Amino acid sequence: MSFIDLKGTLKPLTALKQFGRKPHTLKEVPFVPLEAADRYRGFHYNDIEKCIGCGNCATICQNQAIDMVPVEGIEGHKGDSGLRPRIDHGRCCWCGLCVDVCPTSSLSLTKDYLYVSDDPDSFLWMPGVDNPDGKERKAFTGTPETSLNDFQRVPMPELEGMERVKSFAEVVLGYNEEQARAEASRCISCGLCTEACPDHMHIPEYINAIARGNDADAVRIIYDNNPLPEMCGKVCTRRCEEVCAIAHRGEPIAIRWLKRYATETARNADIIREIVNPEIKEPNGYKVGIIGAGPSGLTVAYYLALRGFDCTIYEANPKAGGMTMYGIPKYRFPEESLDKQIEYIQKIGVKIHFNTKVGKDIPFKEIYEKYDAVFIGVGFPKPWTLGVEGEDLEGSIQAVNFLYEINNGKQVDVGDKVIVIGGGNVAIDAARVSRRLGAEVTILYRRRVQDMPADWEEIEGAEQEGVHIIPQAIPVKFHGDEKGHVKAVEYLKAEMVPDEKGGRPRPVPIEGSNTIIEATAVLGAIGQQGDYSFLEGVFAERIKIERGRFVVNEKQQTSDPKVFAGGDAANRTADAISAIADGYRAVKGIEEMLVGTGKDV
Amino acid sequence: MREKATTLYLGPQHPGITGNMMIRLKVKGDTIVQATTEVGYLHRAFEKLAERRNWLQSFTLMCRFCVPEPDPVEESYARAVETLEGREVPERAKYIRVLVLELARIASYMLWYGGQAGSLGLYTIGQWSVGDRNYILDLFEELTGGRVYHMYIWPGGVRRDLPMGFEEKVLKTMDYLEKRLDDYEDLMFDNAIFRKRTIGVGIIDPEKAIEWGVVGPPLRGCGIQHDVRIDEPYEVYDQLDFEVPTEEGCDIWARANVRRREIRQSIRIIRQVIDKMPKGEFYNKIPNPHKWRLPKGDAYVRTEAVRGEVGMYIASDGSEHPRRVHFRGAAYVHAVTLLEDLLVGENVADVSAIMNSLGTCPPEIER
Amino acid sequence: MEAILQYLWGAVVSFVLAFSVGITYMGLNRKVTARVQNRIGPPWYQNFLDVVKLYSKKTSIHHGTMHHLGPAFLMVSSVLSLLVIPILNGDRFFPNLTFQGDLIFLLYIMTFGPLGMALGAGQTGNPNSAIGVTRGLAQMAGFEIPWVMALVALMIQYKTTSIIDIMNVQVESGKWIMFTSPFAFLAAIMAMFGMFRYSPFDIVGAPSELASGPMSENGGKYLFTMMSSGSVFAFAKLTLYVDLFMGGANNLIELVVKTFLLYMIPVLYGVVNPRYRTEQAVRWFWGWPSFFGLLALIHASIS
Amino acid sequence: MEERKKEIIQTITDHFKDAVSNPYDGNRVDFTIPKQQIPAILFYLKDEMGFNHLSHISCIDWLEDKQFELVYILWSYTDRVKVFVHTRVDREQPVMDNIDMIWRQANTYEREIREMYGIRFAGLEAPEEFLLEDWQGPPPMRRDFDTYAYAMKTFWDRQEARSNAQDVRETIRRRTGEELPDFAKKYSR
Amino acid sequence: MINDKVSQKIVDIIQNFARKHSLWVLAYGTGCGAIEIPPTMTSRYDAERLGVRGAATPRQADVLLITGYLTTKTLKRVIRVYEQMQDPKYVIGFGSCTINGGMYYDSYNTIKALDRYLPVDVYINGCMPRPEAVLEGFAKLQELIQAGKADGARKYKENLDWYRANQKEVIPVWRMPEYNW
Repeated sequence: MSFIDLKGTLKPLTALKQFGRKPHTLKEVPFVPLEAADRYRGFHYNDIEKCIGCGNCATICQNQAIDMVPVEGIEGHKGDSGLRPRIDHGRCCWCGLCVDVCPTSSLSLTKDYLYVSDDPDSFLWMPGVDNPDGKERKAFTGTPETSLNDFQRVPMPELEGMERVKSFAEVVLGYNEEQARAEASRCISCGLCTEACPDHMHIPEYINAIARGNDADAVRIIYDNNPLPEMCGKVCTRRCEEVCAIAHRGEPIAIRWLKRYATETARNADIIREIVNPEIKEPNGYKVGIIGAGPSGLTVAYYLALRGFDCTIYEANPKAGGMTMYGIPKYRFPEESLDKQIEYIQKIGVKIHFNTKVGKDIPFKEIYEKYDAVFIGVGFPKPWTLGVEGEDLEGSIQAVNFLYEINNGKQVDVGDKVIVIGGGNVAIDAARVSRRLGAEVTILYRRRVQDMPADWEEIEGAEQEGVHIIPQAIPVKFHGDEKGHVKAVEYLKAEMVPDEKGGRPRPVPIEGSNTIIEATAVLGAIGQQGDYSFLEGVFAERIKIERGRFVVNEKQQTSDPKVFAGGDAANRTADAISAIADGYRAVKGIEEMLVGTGKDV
Repeated sequence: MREKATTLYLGPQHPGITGNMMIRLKVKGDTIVQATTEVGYLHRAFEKLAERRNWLQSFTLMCRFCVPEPDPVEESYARAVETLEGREVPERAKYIRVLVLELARIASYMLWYGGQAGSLGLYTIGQWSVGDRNYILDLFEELTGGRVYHMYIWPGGVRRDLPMGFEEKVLKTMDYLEKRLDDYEDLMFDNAIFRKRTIGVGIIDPEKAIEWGVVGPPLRGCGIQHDVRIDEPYEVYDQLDFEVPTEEGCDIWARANVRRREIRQSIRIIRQVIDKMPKGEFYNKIPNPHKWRLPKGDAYVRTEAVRGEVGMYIASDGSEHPRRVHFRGAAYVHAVTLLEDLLVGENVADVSAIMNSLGTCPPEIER
Repeated sequence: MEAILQYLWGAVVSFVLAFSVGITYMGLNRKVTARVQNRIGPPWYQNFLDVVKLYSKKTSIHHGTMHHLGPAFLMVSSVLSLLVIPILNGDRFFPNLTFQGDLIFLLYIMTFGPLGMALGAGQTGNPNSAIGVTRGLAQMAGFEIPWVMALVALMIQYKTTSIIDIMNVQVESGKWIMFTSPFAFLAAIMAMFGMFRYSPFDIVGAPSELASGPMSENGGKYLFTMMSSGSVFAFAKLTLYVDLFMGGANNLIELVVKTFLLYMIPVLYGVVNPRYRTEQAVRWFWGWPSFFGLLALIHASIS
Repeated sequence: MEERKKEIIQTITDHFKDAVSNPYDGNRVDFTIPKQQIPAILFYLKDEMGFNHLSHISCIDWLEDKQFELVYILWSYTDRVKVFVHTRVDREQPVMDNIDMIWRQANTYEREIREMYGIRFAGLEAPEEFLLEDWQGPPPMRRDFDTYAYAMKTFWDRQEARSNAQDVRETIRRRTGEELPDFAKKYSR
Repeated sequence: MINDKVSQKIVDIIQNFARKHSLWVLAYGTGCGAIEIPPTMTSRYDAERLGVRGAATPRQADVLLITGYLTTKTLKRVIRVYEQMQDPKYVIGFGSCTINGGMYYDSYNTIKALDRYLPVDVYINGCMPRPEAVLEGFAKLQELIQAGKADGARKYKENLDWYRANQKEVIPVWRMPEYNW
């Protein structure tokens, strides 16, 4: 160091030049709040209408800052829990993970950040309700690219479209373990699906069990209220997937395929028994008669048997399963799957009398008198007719009957040009089966393709297999050849007219647009109805039937307290899982009636 | 003559201490004869909390490990998780990460400028640099949505893409900063008094430096050129051209000079990153965070923060939750054993300056 | 009688003047510092608010009698210094207590306050205070040397120990001592850095080392007393410098301008410099300032 | 680097018969060794192999194995290789050798581990308290210490105002009358 | 005369005005919120405009900023510091942690609700609160002082037993650090 450091003394003084410079202090703060950046993570805003109350935000929040609370004006319904998030600003750290996991992207963060108060209890806010003006101030929002939800479903391995039509081999191959774990890991466990499921299965729980690699527990949970999961795992109508939280912006969790995976891990009835290990109660001496071994009847039998009842099923057909056995083609639901489950149900003591049609082989009266309670699960065996000219021609077959014959192992000659009329699952099944018989298949449907009640996967599958779909086509006449065999179908093109009452658009035929296409067979699939001829005499009066269905209360009890009914013959939804749900409810009703709830005793 | 030693408590409430910690000093006159660091005033048990949270939730804790420079910790955690899981990071994300890290480095150095000068009574520098640091924080706000806690670098990449026109804004800020840095240097490094206060004060014995675990600018201030960015290049540092400055003095002056030159290098890196920024994905999506499990095993990654090498050790037992998250803070080594040793024989007046030159950061020590 | 009343009246007015000007200067100091630091800074009257607030605070600290007396000593010292220093040239209104030898009295009384303060601070038991005080005293020992040298040089040169006399010399000759005895002036100005305790000589109360040094244990009304006495003292010191070296002032405006300019020297120097350690500060004072003081002495004895 | 890695593994396994090398990619070399040999292997690595930078010492509580795992992570500035040395300590009698004479900084790590896990380091000279003050519970980082339960018990918070919070799953379950069996509840979120 | 209501009111107004515009903040960074204090105090936001200024020791300070979480170890010191401060004194709680525990609600070492241990006058929302929010907090405190509503210190004195009982609940050993000035 030099004796005098002149530079070191004087150089700093140059800093004094800053004196003249304009200060860069923000004068307006705090009197005018400063606008935050476009991506600022400020207070939450929730689009109350868009939110479905899945509670995923509350789960991801590592600070337990988010509570789900009911809001005035929001009613819970299927696919919406009716709860909305409330943020505790005494916990929040504004990390924005809640935004990134929000499946509907209703939650976002705004540019607002100023809140100062002397009351520590005033930091509990309900975004969107308490700050409705936040809508214009949204800053940190969720986008599909940055979302933490996995919107892509693990693709299900399937046979190639053209490969499939060669045989009745099962089209869907099922997930392997790795795929199942990956798919199960997509689930956010909100549980919205359980409300949509008619049977209220414990969906999040068994998916979680699969995700954690515990398949046995998954099977156990599934069997808790569904004795036919393998059937459901293959052919369920999946109302659960419609309300899946992930489905709002992506593909829903493959709940059905996961159930299928779980049940398939138990290879045979003995293994199921080992896993589920039902504790069969001591016989309590009550006897229950069940008419029809369809899903509802089997459910009633299974759970009642577990509870110590003596159950007997009367089945008209040589095999159990009802429509699931005879109405669903084998490429969707192989016979051995069903056999495995029936075997298991039989193993726990359920007696099934096959080839015994009530009303013909055994009168209903006998059953009514023999048993302490009777459950009717007869389903809808009779198809609706189209009511057009030429419907009674040879080659015009009801699709249900067609499937029944095929599933019974019989040959049905449909020729090489098949027309299927209808847009439901039965129609698609009939079409795809016809493809497998080697025919060219065309589906005529009154409305548009997107209106078809069949599963989209089925429709897609049919299209892949080369089924031709003509939408907005109303058949008016079947032309027959000289032998009385169907030769062609004449139909009218229709246009969609919006419904004044706000319902779905109606098809209105366009006059003069008649088109004729050739056909060697016509399969009608526009629905079925019940056959209640077995109810004779007093029973026909005592057991009320309205609009083709039994009148039942919430316990599935008919107007005769001893008689319970379920399945298609009692509910409007007409699918297997509803039938199972009916059965499960009837079990409780029967138990309550006979044994008592336990409270009374 | 035997003087009686007075006990002097520096902290926890003390304006000269860098954060919430305490040094118990035994002084004779103005000379320190014994120093004992007492930490734990900020112990929040992050590592315990991480064991209760899942792999993604833990990520939000990471930035709070060291408040002045949160990003290297985020980066370490993200990279440790990626290493353990074998997850690829898109190229663009790597560049964005480097951009964020270097911006954070500058921001942290600006705060250090204030602290180092303020500890010696030159408050003007602090007013300038901490004020100018806000321009970098503004950039962060625009990029990440937060000023201080960015929570931006997460496993799999970064959370959001660069906003429109962000690159130009960065370059503009860098130009401005370079101009301002000249002002700081004129005032601070050309200052005779500053030089008198720092040269020959707080000398780390270079022989001992490595053995005592000294890292970062204090090590480079001893003339030893070690920097994780060069030793074990992460992200895209091996594709960038920059120098790692060293100084020979081993004292506060040397360390200050290392830092002063490093800011310039950071600006250089940022310019290169902006120049080379590739297009494409910025985020390799992780699975549903509630059910995201990492394979059993452990990983340790190192990152160069302003205080030196920081490391993140994570261990997984195959579940959704970390089994162990253990953070190695650079200050952890500096502030306890090294500082206790370094302070002996120094003047009480220099304690604060020495602490600042080591870059002690109590939240990082205590976690 | 009237003369006594006028004296009393003058004392009160000069106290009020010193207080308000001193406080304003401190406020302006903050403002100027702020502007150099690129910010707006507090309003110029900020320090008035501060002292009113400090006065309105309830004070419940008790560390013993000396601790109570410490700030009082300071106040006494500042007021006494002010009373000794003539405010304007030949003004009848602020003649204050001028007497032969007041310069020597002033030298003593100016150190009296800090010493009293030191006793008070010592009693608090706070090592920060104690260390601050020792540093303060050490630093005082540093700047007193050039300061005394400068004053002695003046005394020798003008053969008087009365401030009024020195002022009169300047008025009569029309030349400021600043130019006639530049070395004394330089030594005194450099000593002033130490007196004002702004950077680089603020080690006494350096916040980053000693909290606020001697004042650590004083809050509320103690601090009020210290702040007001500080502002009065600052004004007194500046007036003394103006009186001794810059030919005094003929009216209040001139006084304010001169004192303000003088005041800005340590302020601006302090803004851009870090602080010296105690021994460095002492060494600095015993270096160039003392050298100038020595030159001044030589110059005085030669002329 | 691969050759150097092989060389390191070879040398160490030659010198320490009990050292088990675990294969890893990149610049990581990994050994497991009984705890008695820890000071010896660390001395050897530092003095003979040039691993002169101790980067980290960590500890994991394997409650189910009734063991603590200690991990020493070393770095060689010359080879640019990091070495992990794992060892296991009995959880009931957690005693370990002190290594702060090899690296001074290990002192801090050991202090922390001592406080957080209750592992005693023979011959470690440092004040007993490090991060905690007057702590009366078990060493807090042990897996059997439940911080949530402790915090809920000890520290008051504003939970009453939030007591009307509902669980989504529970709300839906109540609405639908679904009966969730007990064994399934552990899979609920 | 001092008992006269009108003059008392005038004195109050003057006092409150001065108190409002002269807030000396104790430089005690208790938690991570301390990182936004330097920006608040420095050139860009310049809290000195509002009369906010740092104070080095508790004796001189008016405002105690609790910048976030408090560990039990720090709480002990904070209580001591608070009691050293001279009336009138105010406490500002920063961010989530002081309101309901914030991120560290399940940590075994941090308290959750600050107002159970110390009277808090103003809470600032955020984690971190931005400097703007901090300034807003000071503005709110000024408002309260002007209205004479910032009376945390009085509350503390009146309910000292309650506060002390709560403090002792979380501080296992009620032995203050050895320095006792």
